[in-house]
Amino acid sequence: MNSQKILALNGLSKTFGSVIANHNVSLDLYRGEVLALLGENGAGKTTLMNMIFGHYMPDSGSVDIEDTSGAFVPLSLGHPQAAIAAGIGMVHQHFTLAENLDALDNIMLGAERLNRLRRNKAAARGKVKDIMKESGLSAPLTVPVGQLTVGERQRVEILKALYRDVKILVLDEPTAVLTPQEADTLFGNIGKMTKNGLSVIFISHKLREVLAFSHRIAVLRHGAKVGEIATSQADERKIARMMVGSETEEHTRKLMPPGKPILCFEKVSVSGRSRRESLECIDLAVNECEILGIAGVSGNGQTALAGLISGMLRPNTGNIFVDGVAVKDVRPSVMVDAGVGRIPEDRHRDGIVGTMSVAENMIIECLDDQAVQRRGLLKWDTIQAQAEKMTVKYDVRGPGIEAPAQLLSGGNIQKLILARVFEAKPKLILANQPTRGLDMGAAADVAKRLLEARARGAGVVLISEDLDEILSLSDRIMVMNDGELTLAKTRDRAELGLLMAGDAE
Amino acid sequence: AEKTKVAAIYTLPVEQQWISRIHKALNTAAERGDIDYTFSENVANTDYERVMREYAEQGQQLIIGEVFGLERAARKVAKDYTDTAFLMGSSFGPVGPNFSVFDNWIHEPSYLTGMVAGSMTETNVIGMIGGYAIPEVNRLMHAFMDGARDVNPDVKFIVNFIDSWYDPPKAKESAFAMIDAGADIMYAERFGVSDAAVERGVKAIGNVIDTAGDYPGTILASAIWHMEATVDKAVAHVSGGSFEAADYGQYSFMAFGGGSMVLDESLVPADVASAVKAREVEILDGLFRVNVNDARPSSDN
Amino acid sequence: MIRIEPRQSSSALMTYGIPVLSAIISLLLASIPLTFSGAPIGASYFEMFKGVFGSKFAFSEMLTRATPLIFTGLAVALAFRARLWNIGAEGQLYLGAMAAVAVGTGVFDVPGVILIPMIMVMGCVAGATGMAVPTLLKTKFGADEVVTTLLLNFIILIFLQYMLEGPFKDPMGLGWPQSSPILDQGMLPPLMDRMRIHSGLIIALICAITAQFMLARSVWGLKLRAIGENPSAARHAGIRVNRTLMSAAIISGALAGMAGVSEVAGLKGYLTSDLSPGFGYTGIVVAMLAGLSPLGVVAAAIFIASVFVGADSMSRAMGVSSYLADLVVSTSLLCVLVGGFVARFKFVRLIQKKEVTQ
Amino acid sequence: MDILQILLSESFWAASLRIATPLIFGVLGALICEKSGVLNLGIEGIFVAGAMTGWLAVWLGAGLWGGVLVAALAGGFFGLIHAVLTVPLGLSQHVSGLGVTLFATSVSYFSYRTALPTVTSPPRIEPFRPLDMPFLSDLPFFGPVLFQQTALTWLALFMVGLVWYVLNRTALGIAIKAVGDNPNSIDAQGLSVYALRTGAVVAGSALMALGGAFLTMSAFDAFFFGMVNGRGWVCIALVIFASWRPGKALLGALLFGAFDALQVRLQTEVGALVPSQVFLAAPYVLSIFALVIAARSADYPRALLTPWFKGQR
Ligand SMILES: Nc1ncnc2c1ncn2[C@@H]1O[C@H](COP(=O)(O)OP(=O)(O)OP(=O)(O)O)[C@@H](O)[C@H]1O
Ligand SMILES: Nc1ncnc2c1ncn2[C@@H]1O[C@H](COP(=O)(O)OP(=O)(O)OP(=O)(O)O)[C@@H](O)[C@H]1O
Ligand SMILES: [Mg+2]
Ligand SMILES: [Mg+2]
Repeated sequence: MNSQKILALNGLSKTFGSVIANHNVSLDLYRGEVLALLGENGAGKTTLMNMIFGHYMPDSGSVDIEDTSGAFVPLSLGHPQAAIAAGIGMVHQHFTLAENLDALDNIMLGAERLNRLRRNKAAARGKVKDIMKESGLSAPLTVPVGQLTVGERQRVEILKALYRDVKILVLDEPTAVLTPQEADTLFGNIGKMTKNGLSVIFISHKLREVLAFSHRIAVLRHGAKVGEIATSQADERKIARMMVGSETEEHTRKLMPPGKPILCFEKVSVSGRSRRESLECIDLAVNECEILGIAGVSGNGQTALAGLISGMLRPNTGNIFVDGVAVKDVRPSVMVDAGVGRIPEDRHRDGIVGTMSVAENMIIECLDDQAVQRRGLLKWDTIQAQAEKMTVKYDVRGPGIEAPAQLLSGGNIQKLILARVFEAKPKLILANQPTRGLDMGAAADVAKRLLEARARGAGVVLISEDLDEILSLSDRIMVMNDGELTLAKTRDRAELGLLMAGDAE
Repeated sequence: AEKTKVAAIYTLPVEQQWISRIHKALNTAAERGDIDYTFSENVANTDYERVMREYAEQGQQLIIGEVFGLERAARKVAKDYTDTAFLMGSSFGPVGPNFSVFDNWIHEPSYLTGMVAGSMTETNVIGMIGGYAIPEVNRLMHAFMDGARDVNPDVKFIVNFIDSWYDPPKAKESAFAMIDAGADIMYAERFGVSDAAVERGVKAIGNVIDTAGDYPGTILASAIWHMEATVDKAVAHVSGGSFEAADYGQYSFMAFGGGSMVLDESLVPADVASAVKAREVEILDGLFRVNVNDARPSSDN
Repeated sequence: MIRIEPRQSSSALMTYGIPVLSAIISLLLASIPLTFSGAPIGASYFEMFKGVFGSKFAFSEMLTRATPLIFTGLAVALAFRARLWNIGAEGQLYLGAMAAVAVGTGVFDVPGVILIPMIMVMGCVAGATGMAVPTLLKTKFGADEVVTTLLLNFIILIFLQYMLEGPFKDPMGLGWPQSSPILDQGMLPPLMDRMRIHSGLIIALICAITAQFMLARSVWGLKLRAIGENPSAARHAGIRVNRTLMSAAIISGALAGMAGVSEVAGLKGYLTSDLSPGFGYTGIVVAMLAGLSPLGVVAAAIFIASVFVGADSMSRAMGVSSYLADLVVSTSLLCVLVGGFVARFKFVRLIQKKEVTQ
Repeated sequence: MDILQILLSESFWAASLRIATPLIFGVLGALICEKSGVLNLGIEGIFVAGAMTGWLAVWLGAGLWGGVLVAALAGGFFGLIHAVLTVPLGLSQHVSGLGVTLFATSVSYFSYRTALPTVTSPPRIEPFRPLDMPFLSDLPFFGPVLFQQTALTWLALFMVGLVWYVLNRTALGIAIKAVGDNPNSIDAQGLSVYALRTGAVVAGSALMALGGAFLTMSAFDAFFFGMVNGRGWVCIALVIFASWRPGKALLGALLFGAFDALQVRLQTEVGALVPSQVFLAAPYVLSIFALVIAARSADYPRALLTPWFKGQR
């Protein structure tokens, strides 16, 4: 590593609607350096990288890059071609592979002129083979990518970037789908390539590999850069603290004796499309008057767990008991009838039908109730009166109960969902990322409601990436990593952070 | 005299053979200054009644068209507009006081063309392609077949209906199939058949219109329909105030000049031509009657 | 650089104004082909107007043409509301018509009070079956219903031709491929003397009002809207997506079948293979024009029928090709499509802000 | 003549290929569009437009190949309308396609009638004639089946090879397949999803139009209303039957052509056991079966019907 700067981000900012994804982020990269970019889910890491690569257009700020002559020039933003031409390669968090093509075609895609009648596949294959040898990454080249394992696909993604003769390689969570051994090999080879002048930015939630393989660490929180540290000076505890921020006050939470179990998982397995969407042989118990916090970096099986509790997914094997009764036909309506209230993770996708009115969204889970319908016709007056009452009670603010729900702000949509869930007096509540994207006030409201439900005797499963939230609300904490659940015996943030990164000793 | 206002309603575009004959006769009358002529083509079945009524409401004096498949509706309209004269191509009879019918009664020239075909086929196989097996098609085919059999008892027919009035590529394919099966003369009831004949170098017999110019060296003879006689008669009756429900079918007979046969002297041997001419005279003199048979014709095997 | 972003909100003016505006623009566009055929523009529009509103007869004819379009438009609108792409209303129409002929031409010689409901029920059942099958193929096998319903149109039409030449063929029809007539007592009563307008229109209007009411006020309607607007949220809320989809399919097919019943037992009296000049396909135009709202369908069907009947009559008066009517109808669909886009999205100019860096 | 005899006759196979030719063009065009992720239901109207404009150009003196070019341009034009509506604007591909069909059809009919207001018989052109190749045309069986077809049939067969070659052996084809599977793969490599899809739809539509042109310039020599008669829709079905492969597309089109040729030949027999409608309907029924099976097939372009917007995740 030498100290020659080759890339500079100058005050990049980006907002999506009301979400500030990046705020005035500046960052430098040096030749031959491996820079790790850390931050909680939603901290804005991917957005920042996408701006370098031209996928997103920054609202403000600029990027400068060293050109072939060694001079420092501004990079034309908003054009992936410009980034590629400048020698930037990016491996995206989500695969950008055409599954109907083989790896070689995927790698060559875009690297060759489209107006040629012939392709030189042999030459390309030779070059890829060389890169494979040099980098130690190998993948079958002649099989359609759809038939490869995720690990192989990940390697194809990296080969794809290296094939374009990159000076700067951006890796967005490259090891999320790799086994630790695969990850080690990958970083070992990347280390070798940096000796030849390659610079690397990689994003990871796994502190172990960050410490082992990076030279420098930059941390983002809520879209802003909160610090940089040389890896030699860092340890896990320090970084974890930088990421999650300073300790905040806990909610005043009365201690309550837990009641009888309200939700039990018995050796439940789900096989999803990938390891991230699968669960293997999970046991779980939630009691009345108890909030069980599930901490973890998203994408470690939380979606599958929530899918099971909300009825969206069916277990392949194992049993689910709600209030002591086995649920045979797992489906949303059965779960609702069994007394499970569900706050979905993606409230726009699963929580509301945006074009339907607030009032309709209030009753959408209890359409068969005699309270809202008679002989298939909605009791409109009752529904409206009820909706008026609930909007007041749960402080749902917006253009009125007749307005389409999509006109509400994110926080008010969440309040609408809370109103729907809590009015049904559920015995069990699934709260999946309930405060994501909410402002302080709205978040506090959610916390208050969850505690009220607990006080009423309900059990709560709280899935969250926000460690503060977990710590302040949960009676017990379990950590989810790689499809497995472990009961945390500690409430220490740093140690929880280590568990979340899969580094439990 | 004041011009008679005539409107025509066609269910197909005016290029279609059958309709083109009516269209031509009306255009001729219009050019002569007898009538004011207006028309609607390609009128969907559903819309036909509306167009009839629209014209009747407009004060058209004579409405001409074809109501095959619309018989009931058309008669209902006529009953509602007794001041308007209707002259409709139809398989059924006239209804008083104002609904007259006509049809392409050119079975006589068809018989004559059959004689030509029967005399000239070498393979003794004649292919016949029709649209739908309806009376107006069937009777011409039967007359043609009678003519051929009268001069050549060994002749065999392959008959096919393409179930469309207007699908030349399909008719052409059908014709190819028959030529492949040995037919050396094609009875061309539809567009497309003569094209196949040209391509395969076999002969064809025309029907309703004279297409000899389009297929030089291919059309041996054609049975041609002339609507002039029918149209002029009807117009005269309307302008004279004497229009009544009647069957105008006879005005398509050869005796009234409604039908005629042309043959290509350069293709048809003189002896055949003279035999046919002789029979033509007999028909005109009323000495020979061509049979009328409306049943669906079928292939010989 | 220009980017397209969804609008946060759409005002009532947008949702109702834009279809109307698109319709007006499409009418104005008709002046281009008019110019080409050398017809005076002003007089042409006047004739068009006269062809629809010029007389009681013209008006009743327009309503007669609108009747099947209301049925097929409703069929398409309800299916599309559930994001079920029913392109097969044309085939379902013929299924309904065939069922009407099967029971209505003499098999049951019963009084009209029994026969008419029987014809309608059988027509609906036949149409519903025609949509239920592709929907089943969709939910069970993932077969795209656009293609299956489209292909079924042809299969049904071929089947119809077979029936018209065989079992249905009118023995009195002199060889024409047409069915025997529906018994007199089986015909839907006409609405006016000397006019073709028949009580099918009343049934269509009742269907539209019912559909509007059921969509807005019934549990079924709410479920249908929910699975159409956001299937994921609907499923999360416990709505059975496939079951609701199937119910939408059945109602949609039944409405298309009613279009066939109304044309056969209301207008023509017997069945031919050219009963419908594409009412099923035009139904799609009608439904889109209506923004998929049932009452909107009535307005759109009347608009399309007016354009068609008006342009048709105008072409007759001005000596312009009658294909103009179809041209205007298709332009209005494209205009409405683009209009719908403008209502939902906005174009944002992205200006790269260069900050002065010292 | 029994079925076996028909099936063995050269004229039957020649007819199958002839009937298949417009379908080959259409199915290849639809295949290109769908490979890039865009369903093009405008095909039926584009056939009509191709048939009308190609014929009209020849009639006005453009020459046969000039007519082919004009037809392709017209097809490309209507394809562009569909592409603009569905690619950057992301509107419903179903509705836009049907809209294009209605529009292209009515524009063609209207212009035909306006250009030729008072014809009593459709004006004819001198169409493509069957090629007479020395020696080859005289071969037994293959002579009549292959070497007495018109140039457009040869063009269609050549197109099968060309489309196969482009899709499987050129960078452009690889990119088209990629954009139909996962547009992000294209975007991530700095290529334009919009340009690729628009280009594919325009090119595919141009090819479709040639199918229409074949009808008026080779199968027949004049333009008729309603002469396309559902052939476009058949192609939509055949693409699925062919599971998006050019070679199988040729096979499917030939199969369809064979059914049709057989149907015509059987109808001339007296007392054929099966009604001719069975043969007419068979290709459609087969296509639905194929769709049921293919819906989960690996060849299904995964991004078909899904609009893609830049910078949205
Ligand atoms: N295209 C987009 N449209 C709308 N919001 C977006 C978009 N991209 C990112 N966001 C939002 O911006 C914020 C930052 O997202 P980003 O993907 O950069 O986070 P991240 O740090 O990469 O998180 P993770 O670790 O989960 O990948 C999030 O709130 C996200 O929802
Ligand atoms: N987000 C989604 N959007 C649309 N469909 C979905 C979604 N998720 C799952 N499905 C599909 O919905 C179907 C099941 O839905 P649901 O259980 O609501 O229907 P159902 O009416 O109960 O059907 P059935 O009676 O056949 O079980 C499954 O085929 C599933 O693949
Ligand atoms: Mg990320
Ligand atoms: Mg189910």
